[in-house]
Amino acid sequence: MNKDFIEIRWHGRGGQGAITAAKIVAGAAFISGYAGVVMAPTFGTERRGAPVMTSLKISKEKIYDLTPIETPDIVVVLDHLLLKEANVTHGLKPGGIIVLNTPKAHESYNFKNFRLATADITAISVEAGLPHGMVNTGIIGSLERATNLLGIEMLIKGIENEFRTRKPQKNSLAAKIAFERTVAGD
Amino acid sequence: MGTRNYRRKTSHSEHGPGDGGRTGSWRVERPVLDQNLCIPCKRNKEACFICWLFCPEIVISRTIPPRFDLEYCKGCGICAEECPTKAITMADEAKFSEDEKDKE
Amino acid sequence: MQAKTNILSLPTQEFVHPGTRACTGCGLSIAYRVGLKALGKDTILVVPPSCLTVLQGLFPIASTKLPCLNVTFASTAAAATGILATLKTQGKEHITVAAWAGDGGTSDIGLQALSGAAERGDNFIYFCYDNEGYMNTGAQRSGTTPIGAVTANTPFKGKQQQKKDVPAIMAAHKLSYVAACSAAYPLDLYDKIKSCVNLPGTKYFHIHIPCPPGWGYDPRYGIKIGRLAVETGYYDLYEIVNGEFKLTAASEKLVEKRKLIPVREYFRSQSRFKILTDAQIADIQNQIDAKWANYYKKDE
Amino acid sequence: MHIIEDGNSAAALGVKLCRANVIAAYPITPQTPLTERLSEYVESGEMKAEYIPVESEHSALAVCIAASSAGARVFTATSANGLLYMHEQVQWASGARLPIVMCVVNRAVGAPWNVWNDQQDSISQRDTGWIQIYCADHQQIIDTVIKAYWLAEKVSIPIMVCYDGYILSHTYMPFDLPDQEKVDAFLPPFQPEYALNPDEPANLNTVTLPDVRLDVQGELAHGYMEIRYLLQEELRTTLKTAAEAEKRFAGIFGRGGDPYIEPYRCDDADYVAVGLGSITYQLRVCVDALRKESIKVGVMGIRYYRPFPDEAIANALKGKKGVIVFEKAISYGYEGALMSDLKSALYEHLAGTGSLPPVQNFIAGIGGREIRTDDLTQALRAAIKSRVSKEPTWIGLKL
Repeated sequence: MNKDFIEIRWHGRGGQGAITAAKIVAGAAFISGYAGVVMAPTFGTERRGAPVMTSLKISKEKIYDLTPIETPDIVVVLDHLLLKEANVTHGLKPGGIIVLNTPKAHESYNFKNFRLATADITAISVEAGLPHGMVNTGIIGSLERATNLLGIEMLIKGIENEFRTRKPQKNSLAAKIAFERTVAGD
Repeated sequence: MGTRNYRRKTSHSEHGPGDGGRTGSWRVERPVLDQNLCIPCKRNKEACFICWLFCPEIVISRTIPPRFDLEYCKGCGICAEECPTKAITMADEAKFSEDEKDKE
Repeated sequence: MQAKTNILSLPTQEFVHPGTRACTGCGLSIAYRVGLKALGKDTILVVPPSCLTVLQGLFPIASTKLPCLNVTFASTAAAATGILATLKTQGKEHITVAAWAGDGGTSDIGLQALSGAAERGDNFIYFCYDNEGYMNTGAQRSGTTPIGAVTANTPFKGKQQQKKDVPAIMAAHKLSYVAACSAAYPLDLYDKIKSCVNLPGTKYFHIHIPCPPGWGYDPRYGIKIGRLAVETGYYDLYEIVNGEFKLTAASEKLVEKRKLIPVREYFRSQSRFKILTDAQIADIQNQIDAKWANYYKKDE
Repeated sequence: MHIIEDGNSAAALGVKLCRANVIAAYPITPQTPLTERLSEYVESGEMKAEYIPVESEHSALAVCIAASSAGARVFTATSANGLLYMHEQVQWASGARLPIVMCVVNRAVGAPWNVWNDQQDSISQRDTGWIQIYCADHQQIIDTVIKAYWLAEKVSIPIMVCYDGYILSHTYMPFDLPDQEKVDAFLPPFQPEYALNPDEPANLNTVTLPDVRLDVQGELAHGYMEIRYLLQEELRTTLKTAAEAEKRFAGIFGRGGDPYIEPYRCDDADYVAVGLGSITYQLRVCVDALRKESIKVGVMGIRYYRPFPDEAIANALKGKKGVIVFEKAISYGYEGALMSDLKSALYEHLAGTGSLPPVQNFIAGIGGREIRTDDLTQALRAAIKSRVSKEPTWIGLKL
């Protein structure tokens, strides 16, 4: 992976907080020295529960191209059921990374040419004390485990800052546990 | 003479009388007061002033006797119609000579 | 309750200059003149295009001695809101904001903005001067033109529809104050304005305005005709204070008298009603009688 | 301090920093997050202002017109059909010479309904006597809002700050949030020439005659034509005042430059792409790609569309082998409005000099049709190679 310019596509459902998760990663990236950070949700009418996508581009230089990501380096999937509804690997670069929230075992998936990282974020988040279904902070821990991109400390700080008025400790705990438990393949 | 130095860039009006010009010229009849019938005149004290109240043009003074500002009076005749003692009558404007008109 | 104002106690200070462009015998001139006396110096006016625009004068001369913002036809009440908002930020809430719009500017094109402001409860007084048509553009029908009136665009058959009851629409906004007034009863208008200035939210005034060219009568009879509208029970003077309906002035007295002048007299005083047939007049008379029977019943 | 927020937040933060007194808005996608933000600032007490949730866009601008006439610094924002619904008020605001700042979050207009980006809404308001400034990123949005208040109040002309819906309004990117103290130093409180007040009564926007007329002091006052002429004259001189605003801003904030145009790799370029808004930044990517193919091309973003910086544009394009205009709007029945304006500027300043460049026109992204960067590069490459068409060419059309 070219670490000067990284494209991450997030797949979630309306109301699941994929935008917030992408925003936290964007913030951490900017502080880490990525001058160019652009995060763009799918444009249009957002409806709770419907599949949504968010693009996150991270670059060492200012980004002038705001068009949606066509060939992501990484895709983050907040709900394993989306695998049936959306072509999450569309355009994913060969050797690209899939970060997947799933209760199923890592071995039960077979993505040729891609590297898969899985964790049961839904369960982990409940364990961390978050309401059921709140997975957007936990998944950040998995992303970091799979990519080694920004360092978990930086992301934890970002989470606690974003959620400073809404259970910052529980949210960061979810990310920490997810970071520990994520199963990442080669 | 132009208006370049006029102080406003917008339509910014300041108030003053006679925006419509000397509206007295609109008149075809003019009000004439008979002080012998006019209530405040007869009593020589503030009273009635119905003509003052209903004058649309604010050309009747609230005085004894009430006076008509013929510069602006349009001659609608409401004062004559509303006067409870018929002290005001409307007289054909043509009866008044040009000289007399200029004096007003 | 404050003492009723009479002619002698009515303030002598005038806020309108003589020599306006209003038509000879204009009923609006009377209502406006007395209305401004009640509002007083600390007032900012808002006016959409209407006869009042002409009455107020052409640039650079104004007939009105109060500050006034001329606004687009549909935006009167919203503009009042804007001035109010500014006065709030300036700490000048003692200044009254008063909108004066015609019946077209109120009942037709301005209704949305008025409803919006009333729903928000913006604290200003809205005056609809109702000469029952687009008189400034040559007397076309409006939402408040009465049934049977010939106008420039109902030229032969007369208007076929009922007059829109704007005060009732405004009362449905649960305003603190709604009043129906007439240019023929200026002191009633004066007292009503004085009584509501300190009430909260939007206050709505509907003022019946005789119009010599639009209604077709000799200018000298303007007050008589305005009075006839009330004394026939055709147009009622009332106020609705916090939801409480009450007839006022001459209309209140009619309840005591239990006697109305036949509405035919009102219709026959104006050429715009010339096409009304006896049967139509009888029909309208029945409606008036039914309305008043209701008033009498409430009085018992 | 740098923050990462969406474009609507950048605009809202700018308005807050400018200490607007009265805000009125009606919701329309994609403007809504901007005005929601402002209502949060006002309700939480972070911002001392009156927020009026009006019942229509027509009323939104009515509130601003009246509030501004009474001396308040005002703000509103809208998009698409909301702007079209305002149109009467838009004309009124400039005729009344009120320094209103309005964000136009550019969106396609109906029919048919479409909530996505193009610029037909603001372009269709070109001739309303407003200043129109287009932004290409969030830094420009927040900085332009701040500069706009200073400029609008200096010249008594309202300003539309335009930025692309979704592409900028809903996209997050980092930008510098100016310090309040610096903004206060840049932008003094609004001091109107006249504000409605009972101690100095004036009747504003009264009927004004075709000819001049004496006022109550016996001085000759303008007719309607003089008032309208002055709007035109002062819009033209606004170009100079805009340069002053830019210099002043740069002095305090350390950023800014040419206020009218934003050239990129234009100096040695044979060909220059021209546009308004975010597409001009996207074109930088195309230019970089073509430069690698040794094609000498640059891109020039036009910041001020009205007043039109004709001279600056003509000077920048003088002697080029070709100019290619990319637009997200069209003057139906002819060509892109910017295309026509640009051609007339070139004709005015360069006709007969032998350095008048040929001009071509592309229409792109109508109704939010994705403008793929590769397609844009390809269009540019084709236009450089030879004249594509006499008529405007629509990029990505799937007929």
